[in-house]
Amino acid sequence: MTTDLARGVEDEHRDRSPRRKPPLIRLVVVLVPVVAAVALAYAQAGSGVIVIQAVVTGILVGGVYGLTAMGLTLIFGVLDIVNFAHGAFLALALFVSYWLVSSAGLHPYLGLLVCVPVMFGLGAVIQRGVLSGAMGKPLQNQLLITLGISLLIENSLLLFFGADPRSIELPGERGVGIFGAVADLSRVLAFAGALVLAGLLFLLLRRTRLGTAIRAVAANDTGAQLVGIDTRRIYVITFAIGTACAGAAGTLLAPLVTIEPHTGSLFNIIAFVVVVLGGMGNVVGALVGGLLVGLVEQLGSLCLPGQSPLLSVFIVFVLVLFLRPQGLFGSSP
Amino acid sequence: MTLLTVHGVSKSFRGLRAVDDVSFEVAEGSVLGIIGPNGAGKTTLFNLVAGALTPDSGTVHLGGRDITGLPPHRVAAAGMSRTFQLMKPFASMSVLENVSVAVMAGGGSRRTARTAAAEVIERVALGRWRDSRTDGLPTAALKRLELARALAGRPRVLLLDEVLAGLVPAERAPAMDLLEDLRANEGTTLVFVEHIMAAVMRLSDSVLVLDLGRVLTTGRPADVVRDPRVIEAYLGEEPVDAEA
Amino acid sequence: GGSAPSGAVSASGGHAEGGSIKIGSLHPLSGAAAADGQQMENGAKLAVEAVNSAGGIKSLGGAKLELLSADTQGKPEVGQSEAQRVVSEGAVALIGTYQSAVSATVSSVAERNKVPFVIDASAADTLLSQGYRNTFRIPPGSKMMGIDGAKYLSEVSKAAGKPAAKVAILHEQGPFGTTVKDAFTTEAKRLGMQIVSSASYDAASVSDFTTQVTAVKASGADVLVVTGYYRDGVLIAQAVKTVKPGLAAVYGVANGAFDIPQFPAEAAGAGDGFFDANYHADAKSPQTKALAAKYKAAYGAEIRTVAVLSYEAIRVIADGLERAGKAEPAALRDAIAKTRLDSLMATNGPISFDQTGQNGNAIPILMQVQGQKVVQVHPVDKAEAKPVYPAEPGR
Amino acid sequence: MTMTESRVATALPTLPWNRHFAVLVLLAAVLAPLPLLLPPAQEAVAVRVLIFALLAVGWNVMSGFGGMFSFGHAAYFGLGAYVTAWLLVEKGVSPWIGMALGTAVAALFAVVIGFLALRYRLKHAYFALATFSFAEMLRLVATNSDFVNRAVGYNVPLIPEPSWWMMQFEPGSPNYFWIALALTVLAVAASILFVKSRAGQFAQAARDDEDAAAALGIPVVRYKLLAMALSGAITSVAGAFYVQYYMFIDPDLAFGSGMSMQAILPAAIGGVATIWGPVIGAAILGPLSDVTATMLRNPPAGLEFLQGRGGLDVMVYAVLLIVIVLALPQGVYGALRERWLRR
Amino acid sequence: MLRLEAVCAGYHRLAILHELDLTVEAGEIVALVGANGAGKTTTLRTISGVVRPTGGSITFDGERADGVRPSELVSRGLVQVPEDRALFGPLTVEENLRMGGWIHGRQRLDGALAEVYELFPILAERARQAAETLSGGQQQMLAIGRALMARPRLLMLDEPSTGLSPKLTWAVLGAVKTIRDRGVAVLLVEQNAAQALAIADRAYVLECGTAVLSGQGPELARDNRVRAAYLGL
Ligand SMILES: Nc1ncnc2c1ncn2[C@@H]1O[C@H](COP(=O)(O)OP(=O)(O)OP(=O)(O)O)[C@@H](O)[C@H]1O
Ligand SMILES: Nc1ncnc2c1ncn2[C@@H]1O[C@H](COP(=O)(O)OP(=O)(O)OP(=O)(O)O)[C@@H](O)[C@H]1O
Ligand SMILES: CC(C)C[C@H](N)C(=O)O
Ligand SMILES: [Mg+2]
Ligand SMILES: [Mg+2]
Repeated sequence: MTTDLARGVEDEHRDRSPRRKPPLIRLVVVLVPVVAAVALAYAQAGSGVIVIQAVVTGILVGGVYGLTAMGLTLIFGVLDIVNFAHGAFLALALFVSYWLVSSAGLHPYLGLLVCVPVMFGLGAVIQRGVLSGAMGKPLQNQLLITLGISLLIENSLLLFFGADPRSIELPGERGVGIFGAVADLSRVLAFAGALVLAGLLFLLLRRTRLGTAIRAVAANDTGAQLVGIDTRRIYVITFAIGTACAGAAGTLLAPLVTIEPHTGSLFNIIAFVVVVLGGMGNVVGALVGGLLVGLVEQLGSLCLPGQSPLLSVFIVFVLVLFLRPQGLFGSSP
Repeated sequence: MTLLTVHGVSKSFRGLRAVDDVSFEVAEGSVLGIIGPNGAGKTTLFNLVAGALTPDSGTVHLGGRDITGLPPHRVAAAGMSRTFQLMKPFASMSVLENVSVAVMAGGGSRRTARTAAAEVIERVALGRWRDSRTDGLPTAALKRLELARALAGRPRVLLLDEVLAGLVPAERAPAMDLLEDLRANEGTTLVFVEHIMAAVMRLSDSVLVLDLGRVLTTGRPADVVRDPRVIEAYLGEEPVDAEA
Repeated sequence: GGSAPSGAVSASGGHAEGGSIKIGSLHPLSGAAAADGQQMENGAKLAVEAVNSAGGIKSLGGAKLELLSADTQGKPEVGQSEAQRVVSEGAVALIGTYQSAVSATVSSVAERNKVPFVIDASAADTLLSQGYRNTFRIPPGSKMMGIDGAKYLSEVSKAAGKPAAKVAILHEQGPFGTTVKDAFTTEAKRLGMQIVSSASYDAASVSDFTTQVTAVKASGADVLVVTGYYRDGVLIAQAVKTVKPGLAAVYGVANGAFDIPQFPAEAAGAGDGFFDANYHADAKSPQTKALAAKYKAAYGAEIRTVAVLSYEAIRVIADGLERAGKAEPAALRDAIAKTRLDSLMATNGPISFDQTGQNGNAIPILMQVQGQKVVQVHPVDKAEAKPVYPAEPGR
Repeated sequence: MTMTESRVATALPTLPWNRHFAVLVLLAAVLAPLPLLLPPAQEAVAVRVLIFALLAVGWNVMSGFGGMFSFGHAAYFGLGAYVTAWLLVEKGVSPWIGMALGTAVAALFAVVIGFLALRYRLKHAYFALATFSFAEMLRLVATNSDFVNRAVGYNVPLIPEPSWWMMQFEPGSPNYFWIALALTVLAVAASILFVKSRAGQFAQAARDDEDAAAALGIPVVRYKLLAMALSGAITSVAGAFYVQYYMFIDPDLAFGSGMSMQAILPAAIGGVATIWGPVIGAAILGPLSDVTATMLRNPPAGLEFLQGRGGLDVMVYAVLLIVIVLALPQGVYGALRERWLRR
Repeated sequence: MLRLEAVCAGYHRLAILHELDLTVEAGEIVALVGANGAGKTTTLRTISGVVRPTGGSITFDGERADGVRPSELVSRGLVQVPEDRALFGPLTVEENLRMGGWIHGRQRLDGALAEVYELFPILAERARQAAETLSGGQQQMLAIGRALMARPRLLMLDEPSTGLSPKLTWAVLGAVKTIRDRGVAVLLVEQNAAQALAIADRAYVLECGTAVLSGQGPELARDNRVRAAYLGL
């Protein structure tokens, strides 16, 4: 008889559940600035080669931005922690890679096997020891704590490794031709790495039990506790995965950046822009956001020659936020 | 004289018609009860009338003036207050400050706000919580705070969204007394949403039943509860074995 | 000016107490420019040790020098308060600071306390156009580097029989890059070169130059002129290697990367043949070589030019003290204004300051990356090796 | 209508307002003789503390009391600094006038940014990053505009005689401290008045619950914009004074993210959305880096090898920062107030 | 099965529960009624380990259950449906349910899922829909269904009928009885005292954090004090 009543309820709601329309606006929001920028860039530069090169570079650089934003968005979305130390984690990973290559003689990309677990462990320790105190605290508290962590990491790198810039050499020829444009091999590999990482994270979150639990914790902390999930463990694991992503990004970036204690913080702000642009907590969003920022930056420097390319990035960023205040892939609040 | 006229309002959320062509009128000094199943669109209707949402179509008139699509603060200024089903106190402030803000927002001066607020607080029997911060308040007190804030601006029309829900029966009676008193002594017009049928029966002059966003029926309370469609959609039959 | 400067009063007090003469050394020991800042600090320390072990300041009875070191963190307001602090702790002179913005606040502290400030590195021309009497600078300013850079390019390319005709410029968008670019452009045009493109970038955030270098390639330029810092310099070298723009030369003007000893190794061959017109320690001078060896022994790293400049700044002050015969800022300032001191840098002559406080004999020289090393190639009297032009960078 | 008796103690009462003014006057009186007692270097730190305090008091009005987290307060600081510097250097206008105009420009800019951000309903991190973007845009535009001297910025010309009108005195003059103190006192007074005023009450109500505030008849956007304008104006004063004191400004300094951070940190350390939090936070943070630097300049016995290693002082600073925030999540003043009220 | 002895608990320094004694036996519905703020929710939260008791003892199946983490208690068979339902909004109905069986590790749980779908067929229909798009009544069913996925031996429900239409209220209370009939003990908090007492085997009346009355459901419903205070009669 209960079931009867429940059926009664059911027809109370005959198909009134909101249907999800395909999010056309996202496509528009991404494509319009890009197409406009391509057209403008062509008009300004007057040379197809340059525009193609800008697009190719933009996509590759965008992949790098997406890569650096990947762990950040996970931590942001699930733990609701604004992690200003992400750039410092990246720098740390760069130094670990450097150390592996220069003293252990590992192939730069094999460093992943060491760097990712090491960063995972470090992330776990830091979340456990320090950041658990920042959970659920207002933005400014998180800002202070993660800022403190980042100063700590960067300056210990400075103390132990010194300030001299370092670099990792990739063996062999590095130029790669793409549609008449050229690209550095290490950038192409970093881009591929970004795709793979985004794919892996996506699968982890959507297709695995752990991933579902992570999303459950993000959605409702108490609810998760009440079904028996040890939320503290999930926090630790999530943060560790986030830092492990920084580890992966660090290894992939090591051959193409100058390795200094401050290298990571250069990516920090862009990474935040990318995360917010893509929608917090959304790894696919981070990738798309990264591509958009990369393209706008490259094309923007052609469109507004006297101005910094960052100017166009921020202009597009703000415009996108006006159209979609929750980011490209963020769910409406 | 009709004070509030709602004509043909509709609202959709992403393809879902939450409120669908709803019309009704409320005479000055009368009480309208709104009932309907969960998700029927009652709160959404309040949001449309109070300006929190803009209707896709239809109009809302208050005292002959078209207030359709006005932002909430203008609607409030025009003389219509509302309470929230999910209570929304100003959490960093004390009860007194909450109500003082409401008095000021209703046009009271800063100097007299506290005295006026204290009166309203006494009236809804919140006296013992007067100087408490609202973040530790129990549900019942929060419900009353909602009411107090809405009253503070001396509105002509009061929209009440489930102010009795969450109160145990013993506490409902004095709350209902207060509402009856408002209407009797100050001529305040009331529109309220409630699932507690006892209150609906006692307070309302007429009842409007919403279902699937549409008006199922309107009428005098006693007639409405006997309407088979209302029983089918909303009231249900008491299951026999529940009498155990 | 007004009442007695408090710095001066406590300065002589400081001398009386410890018997040592205090010099404030303000550099970015942490932050983005820490690599250079720490080198400079080390250079200054070596100089102080050298003076002290040679018997101190003889005219002051062998008084020893003492360095009051401060970390500016590269922040102007920290530089200001640290300058204020070391002055009040008795510093009779200041050296520093690398970043022009920091030097700007420090020079106003120095001016208002009437304590001489010897700039060891900071390129902005505005630093010496304020009419300050207490600010001196050893290396050349941006404008001069731009002008001489253009001159050297013209000379070297003409000598090779392939005069540079079309020049593309990439410069960082700060005051440093902009001033150098402006000066270079004017002079290059005067010398008959054509500027075919000129683009700026944000040194702090840029992460790839492939597009810019492709644009340079498309512009048909035969020389790419670059003014910027270290990290961006390396990125440009990588982009040149990838794009292979077929240039005759990549030519740095006051570039913060192309003449750094670590650059050839870090660019991993991508920087081969790159030029840089910049102030530089004179690699041909035996004293400079000795200093480089000493530095390497003490700190295990190759000395950079900025460290030599800090070393020089201390020498200038020690020399001034010697001639002033008083450890007092005002007297020291007058003595420094009359400096004539042999330089470890590649210059036109001894260090001596003009009216504005600029070392009038400071010049940039031209260097080139040859065989994974930075060597001096022009002017002829400074050259260790012949310039290779066209250098075919990116091959 | 009786309430079911329950044992829940009454929550915290709020502080009486006139007491804040009494404390302010007392504080000003106690601090006024400070420059006569401090050595010049410490006075420089004291002035820096006051500049931080001004910045943070400004930030707190918008982000603490107004609840709109700004990560772009450098915009207002920079506008204050640049308006003053431009008028002074290019037109020879007194910094006092520049300061006044700067507040107007900053307030206007705050209203424009605020209107856009509120119009498009940006919240939380999205709002914060939008404000950051506007500050960055100003930085980038200033860096590439000949109109404001590009990246070179401005040096304040030295004048031969000290002058109140031109706000220039001999170095180490207590006047600098007194002016900064007076400005800070005014700013704190403004924030007390604001919080107490009708507008401030409405802004705080809107912060606590926007929908409820609107339903009571409060034009939420108007009062949020008001809070932003006041906040921008106060912060711009810090910028205007900064130029006079350090005699130099450039785009990175004025509009860089470092300055935005500088506006947040003291408030966060001292206590957000409290009157005294930003001031106390500034008093702690201002000297903190000097303290750590001094400590490590002469390291204790056994740790001499650390001397002169770059970065160590910043590490200690970072650890202190983390410890303070973990120990006192509501800020120093927030924690004190809680304890005080609980007994 | 569940035994509370002289339990004290509260928030910060606020004491809410005062020496509360309460028992639930296997296979019975026990109702907990009381005024707003009497501490009903706090009682449930204390039992489920979200709030730490400051005194007294809680035993579940003879084992100490106080000071144990909520996730641990769930695996012992003690499951709570909170007042606000605490669903995983963006996750689908089925994902919510599968998460409900978290403690059973990698088991397929298809049997449990089928049982829940049988109890609430509407959920099977909406299996792929995000939980936050369900109506209030459906969400309540999902919350109960999710709790059942853990295969609890004691289910605690906090005001499952709040804000539900009269018709839905009956539906949910009917389901509670079905659950009891399947052998799960239920501790039910209801403001709707009349209905709660109608289906309860036993009941407690809570006032200011202590049980002032207890007895058989219908028996209490006839008690004059209860009638006056909680039934509004
Ligand atoms: N902002 C919104 N976005 C999408 N859907 C919404 C929104 N607000 C309400 N709805 C949907 O509109 C329908 C009507 O909701 P409403 O809150 O008006 O119901 P109600 O009659 O007040 O129900 P209850 O009695 O449970 O309070 C529901 O299906 C709800 O999910
Ligand atoms: N997180 C909390 N912090 C402080 N006090 C709280 C908290 N939660 C509840 N309280 C207080 O504890 C008391 C008891 O609350 P509880 O929720 O247990 O009551 P209840 O009997 O469930 O009431 P209701 O019928 O309103 O749900 C209330 O006065 C409430 O204000
Ligand atoms: C070449 C460098 C010493 C330039 C320095 N960074 C400056 O701003 O002046
Ligand atoms: Mg509703
Ligand atoms: Mg409860």
